[in-house]
Amino acid sequence: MTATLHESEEDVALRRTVADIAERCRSTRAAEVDDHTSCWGALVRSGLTELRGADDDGAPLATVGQVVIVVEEMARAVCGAPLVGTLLATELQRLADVDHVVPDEALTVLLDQELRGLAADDALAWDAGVPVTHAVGLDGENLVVRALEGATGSQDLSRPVAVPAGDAELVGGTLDADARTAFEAFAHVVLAADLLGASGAVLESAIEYAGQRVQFGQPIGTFQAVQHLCARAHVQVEAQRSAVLFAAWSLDSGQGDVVPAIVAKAYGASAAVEVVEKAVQVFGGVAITWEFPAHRHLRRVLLDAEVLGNGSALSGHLFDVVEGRSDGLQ
Amino acid sequence: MTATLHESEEDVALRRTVADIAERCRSTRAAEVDDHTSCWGALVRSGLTELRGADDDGAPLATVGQVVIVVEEMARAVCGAPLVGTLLATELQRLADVDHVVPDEALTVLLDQELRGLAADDALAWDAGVPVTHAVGLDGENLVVRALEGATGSQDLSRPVAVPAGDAELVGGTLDADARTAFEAFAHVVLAADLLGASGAVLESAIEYAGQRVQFGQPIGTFQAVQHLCARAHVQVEAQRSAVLFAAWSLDSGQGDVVPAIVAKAYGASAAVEVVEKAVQVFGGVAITWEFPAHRHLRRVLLDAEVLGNGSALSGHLFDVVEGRSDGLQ
Amino acid sequence: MDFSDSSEIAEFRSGLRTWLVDHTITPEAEESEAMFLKRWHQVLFRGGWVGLSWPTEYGGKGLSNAYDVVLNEEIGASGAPDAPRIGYMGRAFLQWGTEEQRERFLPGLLSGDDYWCQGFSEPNAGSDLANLSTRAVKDGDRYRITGQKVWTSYAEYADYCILLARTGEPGGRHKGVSAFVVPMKSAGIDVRPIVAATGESEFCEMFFEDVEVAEENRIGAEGDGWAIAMMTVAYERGAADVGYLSKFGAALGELRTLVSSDGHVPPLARQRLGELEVRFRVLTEHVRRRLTEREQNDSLPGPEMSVDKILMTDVDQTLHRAALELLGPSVLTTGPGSRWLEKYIYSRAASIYGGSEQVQLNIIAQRLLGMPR
Amino acid sequence: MDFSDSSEIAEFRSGLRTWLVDHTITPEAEESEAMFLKRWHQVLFRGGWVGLSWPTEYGGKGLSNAYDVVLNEEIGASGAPDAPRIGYMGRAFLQWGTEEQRERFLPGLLSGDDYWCQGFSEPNAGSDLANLSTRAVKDGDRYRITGQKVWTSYAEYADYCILLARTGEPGGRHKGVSAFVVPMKSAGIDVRPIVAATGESEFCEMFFEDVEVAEENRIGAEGDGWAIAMMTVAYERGAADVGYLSKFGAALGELRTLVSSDGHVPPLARQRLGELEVRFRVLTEHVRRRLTEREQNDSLPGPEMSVDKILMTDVDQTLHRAALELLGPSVLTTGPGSRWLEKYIYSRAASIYGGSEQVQLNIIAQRLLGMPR
Repeated sequence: MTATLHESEEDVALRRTVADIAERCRSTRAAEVDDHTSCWGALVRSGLTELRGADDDGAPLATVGQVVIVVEEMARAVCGAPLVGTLLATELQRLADVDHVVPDEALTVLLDQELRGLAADDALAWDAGVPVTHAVGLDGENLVVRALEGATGSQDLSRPVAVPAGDAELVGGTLDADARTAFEAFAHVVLAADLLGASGAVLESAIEYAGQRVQFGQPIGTFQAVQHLCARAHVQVEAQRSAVLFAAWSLDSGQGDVVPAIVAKAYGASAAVEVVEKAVQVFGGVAITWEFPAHRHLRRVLLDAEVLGNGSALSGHLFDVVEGRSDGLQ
Repeated sequence: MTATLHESEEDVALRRTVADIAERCRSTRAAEVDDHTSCWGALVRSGLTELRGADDDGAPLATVGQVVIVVEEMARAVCGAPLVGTLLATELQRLADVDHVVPDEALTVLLDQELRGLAADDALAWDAGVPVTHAVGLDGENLVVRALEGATGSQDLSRPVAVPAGDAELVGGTLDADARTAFEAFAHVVLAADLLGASGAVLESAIEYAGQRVQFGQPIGTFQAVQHLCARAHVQVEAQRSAVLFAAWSLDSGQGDVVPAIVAKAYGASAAVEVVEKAVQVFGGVAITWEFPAHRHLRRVLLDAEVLGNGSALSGHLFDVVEGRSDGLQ
Repeated sequence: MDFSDSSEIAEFRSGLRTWLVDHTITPEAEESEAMFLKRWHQVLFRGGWVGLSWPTEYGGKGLSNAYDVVLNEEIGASGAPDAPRIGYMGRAFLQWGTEEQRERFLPGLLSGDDYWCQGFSEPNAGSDLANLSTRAVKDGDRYRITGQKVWTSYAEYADYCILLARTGEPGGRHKGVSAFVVPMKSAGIDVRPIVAATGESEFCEMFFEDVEVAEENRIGAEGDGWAIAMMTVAYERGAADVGYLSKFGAALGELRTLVSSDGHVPPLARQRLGELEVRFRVLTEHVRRRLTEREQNDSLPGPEMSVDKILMTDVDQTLHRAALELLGPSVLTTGPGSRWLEKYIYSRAASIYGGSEQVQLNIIAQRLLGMPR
Repeated sequence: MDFSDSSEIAEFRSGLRTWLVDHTITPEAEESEAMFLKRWHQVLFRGGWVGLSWPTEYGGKGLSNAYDVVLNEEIGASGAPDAPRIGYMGRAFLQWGTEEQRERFLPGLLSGDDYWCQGFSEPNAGSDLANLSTRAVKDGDRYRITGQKVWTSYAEYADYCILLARTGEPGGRHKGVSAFVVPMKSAGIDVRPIVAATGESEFCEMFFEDVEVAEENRIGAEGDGWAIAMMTVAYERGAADVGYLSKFGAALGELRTLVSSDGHVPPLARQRLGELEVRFRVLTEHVRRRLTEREQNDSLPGPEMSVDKILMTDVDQTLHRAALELLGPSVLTTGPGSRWLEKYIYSRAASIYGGSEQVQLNIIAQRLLGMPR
């Protein structure tokens, strides 16, 4: 299901390109193997991993609105290609005004153990699937890069985490408070788009399933209880979509208001989990099997929800921002 | 609906007596007039206002289990006779080992402005309907009594509050920490019984209404959405009942465990409000009229929920008790 | 994607904000809620803030819908009374009315000089509106209307009523329903206020006994009533269209001020208020998206508005329940007239009026998601 | 009203508590969950703690149901593995079985030497169990059983299966369903483990191809199967009957310890844990009431157990969702095998197995509240 707001022809084409890559990911993936190298290759070939690279003026090559389209579509397939990590790492370098620290490679970000923010020491690299080998982090105001050990898996099956191996190397760029706020706002919107894609897709397939699965002599989708479960979940998906679109527009329009980004992530963090839980309820027993993809969506949204602050933490943070007790930085 | 646990013949008779008084309250009360003096008279004649008076050994005349029966049945009619206030004030005097400070009269308790606990100064008297003229409170460990000004109404339409007029007079009794804990435990159970009665009765009448009200060519009670709304509310009523019965039994069996009382009030404070809200939804528009009694139940449970700590406050308190950080006193 | 032209909107916003500081009114002694809101409507109109998105030829400003959201937001932030909710009535005339009807009724509707009420619901036609039984019988160049309506807000103050009545066969469900403009001073109308559970009497019952209405007061053709009703209720499900964004924004702001008045906000209250802020802002952003879509597609609101109604009700009920808990028993131990309790009780009605929550969820499941009946 | 004889219960409780300190076991390397639970069952049996409320003539202790709750509570508080859940199978033999069946099967069931599984659900008979299509065809003094079962816990380790099959007409719904004891080593049974979403393989599919079962292995008469199934699922809806009180109690205790490990509990965590404590204790108290009622009335569990299932599921899901939030991302960033995530995922199944939440609510509305169909 695409956004009902008009998209430009360019955006429609972009969405179609990404949806094709995601569809190949979905249809070729065996349950046991989580190999997304071919998805990564397709994303690279389409230039989608470079969306937040800097043009000659330091401006990003693509808008946040376009990033949202790409991230949402790939998340619908719960693809494990390290797209989000790379987009965040690229944005970080752009904001710090440094060139690609590891040219032509997948990258990701270094976060503290609680995933609350960028870090350098005692850190782990999130979204560190193949072919990620390095991660970018922050030591005070200084951008650093660290090589990674092999990924150790995570409960988001397609997005392993990895532990840094080498020392942190300074790369010459710095991030002041404003730039850090800008990075967090961008990251919140990207995560919110990931939550939207992963939860929206599983709901759609649950609704389809409800139209086919027969119990008590009729499709379970005819029961009002099942209809209302799906309807409530749909409301939560639409609200997520509105929040993501608005936050992306806010960043792109350059008003520098970070509140919509915090709102999108805070809302998505709780709404997406509830949506997937409802979809699981509609699927019934099959959703509790490893083979069936529902639990991959569930694991994805559970971990996404925690990255850079869960719904609870961000809600409290938002209160401080609104009350003027904080400048938007967490 | 009576408890499904066996009640003794004596208890069954008690419940029937009270249910008759409550039924007269319900059937004779005009919407505009909240005069419960005849209910009060009937309660006095049946000896039900004296249930927690002391016998020769200082033991209460009736068990907490019996008090629960009486309070629940009267709450079903949202009766405004000052029964609960009198029961609490009587228990307070019994625990402080003093004779009736105001013989043969209705009484109530003095609480601080936030209704969190017994008080003497800057206090108000809750459940101060006619014919209450005095209220008992606590100044440190000392029991005091104060005369009241006329009641000023409250949003629980049948239970006005009143402001003390005269000075606080010492009545000679004291309450140590243990006795105060015992009082609060008793009060929590009584309030939980009030919440149970007020919420359970309105749910039953909503279920009955759903069987009669026709929309879309059939009784609304045939719609699964309405059935499930009622079913969930019924679960909350049954759970309230279990918690109240268990807490009453715990106090009566003399094990001195105050935890079940806190649990019953903490659960009832949130569950009862949700039950009445669901009943209001089933009634639809009629429930939003003054004439129809649903809002009286809603107002009753909203205020009950706050007396001596709402669900949120008591849940936090329970954690401390369970962690051994508190002796059960709030 | 653009939600609005930001620089022009920003200018509008700051102008409105300044204006509101000087023009917000408070109720006078003995002034009814209805008359207070009518007076506020007139003040807003004189300031040039009413009919922002209406066509200029009928006295509007011809601006995009986004301006209505800004109006809602700023009114809410300033703590002023609710924005007037006339958009959907105007839309009925623009869509179905004759040119003569538009010229006759729109100016008074826009200026707030005429007060309008809505005669849709009946005792046996609540969520099931198609069950309505009020009859309009043709008699020459007029109709004779007989029946009973209920839940009509402020009917006692109204100058006109948009009334649904059956011109077709009894029991015809959605077919044969027509819409009329009925002057409330017509002979045969009996209005009886219903005291609401809040203690206020916003709602009324209306009894129509052989009320004569001229044929030119019919909106659209015979049988167009159902489409007019559906468009109207779809509008009523939108938080900006009924001015509720401003209502919620004002309530949330006031609540935040009350809770943090001593400079210290306890952690649980901070958390709760933050969560309310998230929900309220998501609703606001969703409304902006809807209005942008409506404008891009040049379309009338449809079944998608049931999504908006669920979101709006959720904010309404969560906000006002939380308010009671955050403000503590003081709002319950006062005598008659506790504003926060009234708002809470009214929020419970939000999942009942305009189609119950159950009906909204049916619409979403069956009409938006295509689930089988 | 009495929930129990407090002094005897107290003595029992303290004896059990002491015993648990010395006897709690931990899994051995490579030991499957099923075999670990079987070993724990046997340890408990040797300690004299299994079959507390079973009749003494079949090896039980003949005590009141309240003792089962205490067993659950103390096992939970000690952090030991779940209490064995055999009560409902024993009850099926006591109620419908022959004397010979009781003597043959109950000792091994009680001691834990025999491991039993349950063949109820089928691919097209989940919540709608009456749609089952596995056939049992009489052939002299035996039956030949053909069909497919699914969601059978630990079938690969089981010695016996209680199996539902249709002896009456196909499509006969509740009629013509019979129950059998099928030795799992019988020819024609194919068991295939299903890997669950947790990564564990607790569930299995079972394929029956012309499996011969002696007539004396039928429980009750032909057609009694539905009543046996309904009694069984009613038991499975009770938190003490399935040993979940102990599971939840242990999880809550562990969670409390983890969150307060550094001596400081943040206000939001304190609040959340307090609310979980309230819900868990209400469930425990509700279970004690149910078991007391069941004993007072000498009755089998019936539709009222759907209330218990809803309460149990609520605790399960609320507790394990809260655990993920309270424990933070560390339980998600670990590699394979995150115990808290597994418990959370399994809690999502709680509103599906044993009759989905929707079915439980239907039962409550129609059978307990008498709402019209």
